[in-house]
Amino acid sequence: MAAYALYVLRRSGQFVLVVFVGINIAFFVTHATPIDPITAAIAAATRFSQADPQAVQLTREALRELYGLQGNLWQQYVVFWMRVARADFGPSLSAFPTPVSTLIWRALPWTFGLLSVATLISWGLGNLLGGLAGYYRRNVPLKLVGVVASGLQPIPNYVMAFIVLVLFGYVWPILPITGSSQINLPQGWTLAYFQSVFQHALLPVLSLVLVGTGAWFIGMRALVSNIVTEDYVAYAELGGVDRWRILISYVMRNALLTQVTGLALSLGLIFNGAVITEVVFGYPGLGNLLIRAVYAGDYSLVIGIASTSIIAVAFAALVIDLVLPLLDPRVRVA
Amino acid sequence: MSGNLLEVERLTKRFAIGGLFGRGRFNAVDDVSFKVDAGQPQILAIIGESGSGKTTLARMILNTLAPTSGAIRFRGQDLLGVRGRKRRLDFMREVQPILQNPYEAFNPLKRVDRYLYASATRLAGAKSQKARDEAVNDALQKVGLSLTEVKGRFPHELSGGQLQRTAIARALISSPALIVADEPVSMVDASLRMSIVNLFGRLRDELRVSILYITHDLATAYYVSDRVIIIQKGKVVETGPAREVLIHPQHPYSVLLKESVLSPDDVGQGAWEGERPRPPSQTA
Amino acid sequence: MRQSGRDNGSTVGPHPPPEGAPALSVDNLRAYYLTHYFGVEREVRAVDDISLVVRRNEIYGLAGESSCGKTTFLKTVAAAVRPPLSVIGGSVQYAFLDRDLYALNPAKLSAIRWRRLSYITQGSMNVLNPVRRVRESFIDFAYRHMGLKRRPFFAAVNEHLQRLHLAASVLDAYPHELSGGMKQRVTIALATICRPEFIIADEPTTALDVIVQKDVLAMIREAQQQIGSSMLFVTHDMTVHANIADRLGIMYAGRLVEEAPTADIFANPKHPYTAHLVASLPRIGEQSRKESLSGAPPNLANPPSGCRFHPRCPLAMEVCREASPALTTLAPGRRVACYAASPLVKPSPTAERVAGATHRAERVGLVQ
Amino acid sequence: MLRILKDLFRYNREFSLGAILILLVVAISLASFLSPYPSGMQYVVPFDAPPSWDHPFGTNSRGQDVFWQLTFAIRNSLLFGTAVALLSRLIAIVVGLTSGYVGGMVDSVLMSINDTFVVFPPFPILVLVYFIFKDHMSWALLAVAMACLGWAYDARLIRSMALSLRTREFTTQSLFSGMSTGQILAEEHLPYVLPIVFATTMNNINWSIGLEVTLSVIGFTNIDTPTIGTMIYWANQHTALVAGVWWWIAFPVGLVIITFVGLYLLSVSMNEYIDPRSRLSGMGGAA
Repeated sequence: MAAYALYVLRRSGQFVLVVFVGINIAFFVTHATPIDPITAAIAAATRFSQADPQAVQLTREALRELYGLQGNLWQQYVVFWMRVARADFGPSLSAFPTPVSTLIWRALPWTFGLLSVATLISWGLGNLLGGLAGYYRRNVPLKLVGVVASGLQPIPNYVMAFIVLVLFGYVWPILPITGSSQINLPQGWTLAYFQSVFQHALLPVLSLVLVGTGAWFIGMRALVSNIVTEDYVAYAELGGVDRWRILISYVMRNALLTQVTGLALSLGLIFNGAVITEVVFGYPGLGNLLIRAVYAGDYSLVIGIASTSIIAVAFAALVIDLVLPLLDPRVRVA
Repeated sequence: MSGNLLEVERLTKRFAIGGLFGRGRFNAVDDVSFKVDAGQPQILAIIGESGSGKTTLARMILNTLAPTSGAIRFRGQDLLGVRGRKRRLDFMREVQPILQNPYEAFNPLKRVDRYLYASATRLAGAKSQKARDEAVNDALQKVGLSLTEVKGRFPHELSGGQLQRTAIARALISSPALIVADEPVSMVDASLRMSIVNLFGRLRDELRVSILYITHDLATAYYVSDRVIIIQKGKVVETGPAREVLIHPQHPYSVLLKESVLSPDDVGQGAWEGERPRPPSQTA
Repeated sequence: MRQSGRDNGSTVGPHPPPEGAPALSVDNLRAYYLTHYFGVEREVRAVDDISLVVRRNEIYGLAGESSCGKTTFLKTVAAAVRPPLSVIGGSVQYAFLDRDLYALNPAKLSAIRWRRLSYITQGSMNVLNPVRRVRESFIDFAYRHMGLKRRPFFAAVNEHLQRLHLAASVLDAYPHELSGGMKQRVTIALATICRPEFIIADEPTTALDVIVQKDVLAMIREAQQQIGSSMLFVTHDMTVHANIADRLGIMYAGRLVEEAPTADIFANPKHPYTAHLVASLPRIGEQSRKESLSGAPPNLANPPSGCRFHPRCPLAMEVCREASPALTTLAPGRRVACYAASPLVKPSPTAERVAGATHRAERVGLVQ
Repeated sequence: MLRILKDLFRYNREFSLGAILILLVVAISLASFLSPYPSGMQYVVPFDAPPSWDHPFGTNSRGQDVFWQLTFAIRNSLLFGTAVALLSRLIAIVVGLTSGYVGGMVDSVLMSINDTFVVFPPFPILVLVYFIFKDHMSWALLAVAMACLGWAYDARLIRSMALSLRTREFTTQSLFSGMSTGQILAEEHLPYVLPIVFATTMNNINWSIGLEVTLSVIGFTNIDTPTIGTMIYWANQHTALVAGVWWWIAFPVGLVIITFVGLYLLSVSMNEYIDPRSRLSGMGGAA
């Protein structure tokens, strides 16, 4: 177990590095560029009116403090990190005086829910079908699934979400296409509310699943067609071991490790897909919040969401990587 | 000429091990010392099982892997000093490798003569095309091939034996003093194996090349080599004249190794050959 | 002849066949690789007209160099034929089956695997599932054949391991925790647990270190003697054959060129190729010069005419270039395919017919 | 290389289908040079005309011919994708080959950075970049930003190839034939790395066009440059679907899907060609 502790330590070090580099990128993109966000904000605010220069100056000072832009670059850098560490990005400008962190905490569960449900379905379904297709190479229905998956997999999430939206919103309007639940329905532990949440989640989940399943299917099929040439599979077949047993305990079980690693590596992309899909369906998660923040010029909120995204994804990848060795006897015991 | 051609002194290579978890260290080569005399060309067999560190040793002698401690001196010069392109080329003129798998030793996407010509140009200093052809052909003749058999061929168009002999010819182009051969016949078919081993004997006798013959096979080592070094887990356990060591090994490991070698003469009288059994007894 | 299919533990019929009776009869077996890759069609005759008999309770050694077709032959008799390999003709008949191996349906085939016919493969091969404990491999391979409840099953496994001098603790190990030699021992135990009538061994000691090799060979011999099964033992290493095989068949370029009791092969080889193989073996304590053959083994996609060995043969005659010698019985238990070895040897009728015939028409269906 | 492409085209269905699709897309983008209307010009044709003989893909609410507009859009999208792919390939090859061939400390440090970039979610970062640069956002800036985010996965792939090539016996043979490191990398190793670079290039073009479409549709790029994304953006601004001007959306979406599938097929077939296992099983051979 000491070995595992060491691994946890090393992997956590990598996590710290990801967060460090990510937050630095966020800082330098926002602070080390010649563009001054305050001037931009004031310009936006005063675009249609004559502003009192003194008021402008006061606003400037207030915004400077609010955004943590006082002092030289180094002082700003320290302030920035303190904000990240306390998860306090100040109040949101567009939803003043609600703190940015509150808005993010409100949006995070929706993103997490959408992403995890869609990922579990597409990862599970894609790997199951892909595994079968890799093992039963001559099965015609599975070949057809393969053709469909090859067509779906390269389509970016946005385009897929858009197609789903058009199909079910305009061509055959049977499902709600926007929001997370019926607007006038009070939130609470009621059946009606859950039903509504379920219905509203269907299309975003569907569009994520279509692309995701295709991708996992293709990856798993390729992986399995390699695994079936492994000596232990050939030997089990020679030994007359039950075919289902071979498929599950020999082929799928060995592919699982690679696919879990794959999941950790593609979390960034999966997260990307989820927030983009939210935008299309007006789903109240981080993605939607991010877009609204940009439209509203809400500086603190944009930075808060970008930082949170980086940390959240890195954390999820960390969790998966820490679980992975427990699945593999070769590293579990070593 | 006198002195030592090759001098290996207290050579150690330590590797860190451990994949995902943990870190350990072990000595792949552990305090190994031996010498090869410059005056008398010889075949020195380095015998060990898998994991004995013999390949690591070969890589260090070829100067493609740096030792952790200890020294390797070639003609008195420490290999640590062989830095920079010119010195490296000078070193390669004198020390050449022969690799284990003849099918892997040539890039399958390239013609084999490319390596021969590169050696002729860069190592033997052949300037004109004619000089190059001559150098290459000379070397091929020495191994019983000719340029016409090899020129323009891709590796898959030649047999394992031909490839291995081409590799040896390439190594000979710069007239080296030392050849380091790492398991050179383990991947060569039985009917061709002895031609390679015999060739080593001829290189020593006719071209006066010393050869480090790295192998796990005691029988061919006995057949061709002058001296042997037996290594176990990176350590030298026994060394001496081939005949002496292989006929009368002293160290318990050498004894065990020799006793384990199967002999074709055991036919019909294998150690475990007892009474032929009756049809199977069915008591479970 | 016994019925194929699922049997319980006590398997031997009322009248076990006498020792020396055939356990496996292969007749005129031909198996080719037919490939079509990026527009290039190739036909590689890896097994070309082979007939041999493995007798009951013997170890039959099959020797030959790389790509002489011995591994392909082994795949064919193991019913492990997959594209691009296909069986073109001939028959494979096991004594425990009432029909040709290739006439079995997949369910029947699956029923005899391991129970009647098992395999030991190269030690270097990762034949054990890396994520399953050895115990689970025993369950996967043997449980359904043994007809025992869980507890007696493991008692039987433990007893079997004990007989082969293996500690019961290996059952709880994962393959990566075992050394190469230990993995090979476990594989041998796994292959013999059902007491199969026939065992196929493919280079089982090739990747092992010298010291381990001898012990593993001893273990194979011991296991074979304990259960009295027949074994087809394939390796390129003549020294290994000398130490384990009862009879020896020598393959060259897809054909069987000589067959005799092992001692006879080493004492008095008839075929010039066999003679060369035997003569070129180096021995500790002997330094007489060993010669090697000129040339290289032929490309099976385009083999030489007549006897396939003639371009390398020191005894080649005119006839060798034109006709392919049949494998002819010179004395009881002694067969050779060489005109120079005996005036009795005549051209092979099958091989000649095949050479020019439209053999593709008679292709036998693939198994699996 | 040319022979490989010819072989692939003749014997690999995926490759030939992919190549045909991409040739079609490239042909459409080249047609932009023949356009009777300049790309940015509005109100040059009647509004909202459905597909007809004069306007095969119809016209839009801004008075532009959808077909000719599409030729500009796909040209810019392709150029953009290619630029991002080439830039990120450059980073990936340099990092991957260096890491693999040099090894040691350099390798550890580079791969730590690499693993960091692998998990970054690019979308929020790109949105952040847009938010700061707003009107200064240019085509080139976006390409650079995306290239910086899109190299890591493939660098790891190239590194693992470089690692295994370094230990191949023929590398030792080349070294002891007196070849220089540059010569070994360029002549002995590059032929092995190139096909995989090609395959990842196709994937990366896909990825960057997809991301560009996404950002454009939300309006987070320079919306005055016609691309597939900005076309859909303007269509949405004019609520084309509600207004029934479906051709304004359908044709760009259809064309970009053809592009994606075509590029994907090219990459798949190339991967199949690279994979030694599928090649080996294809060749068979006596064993």
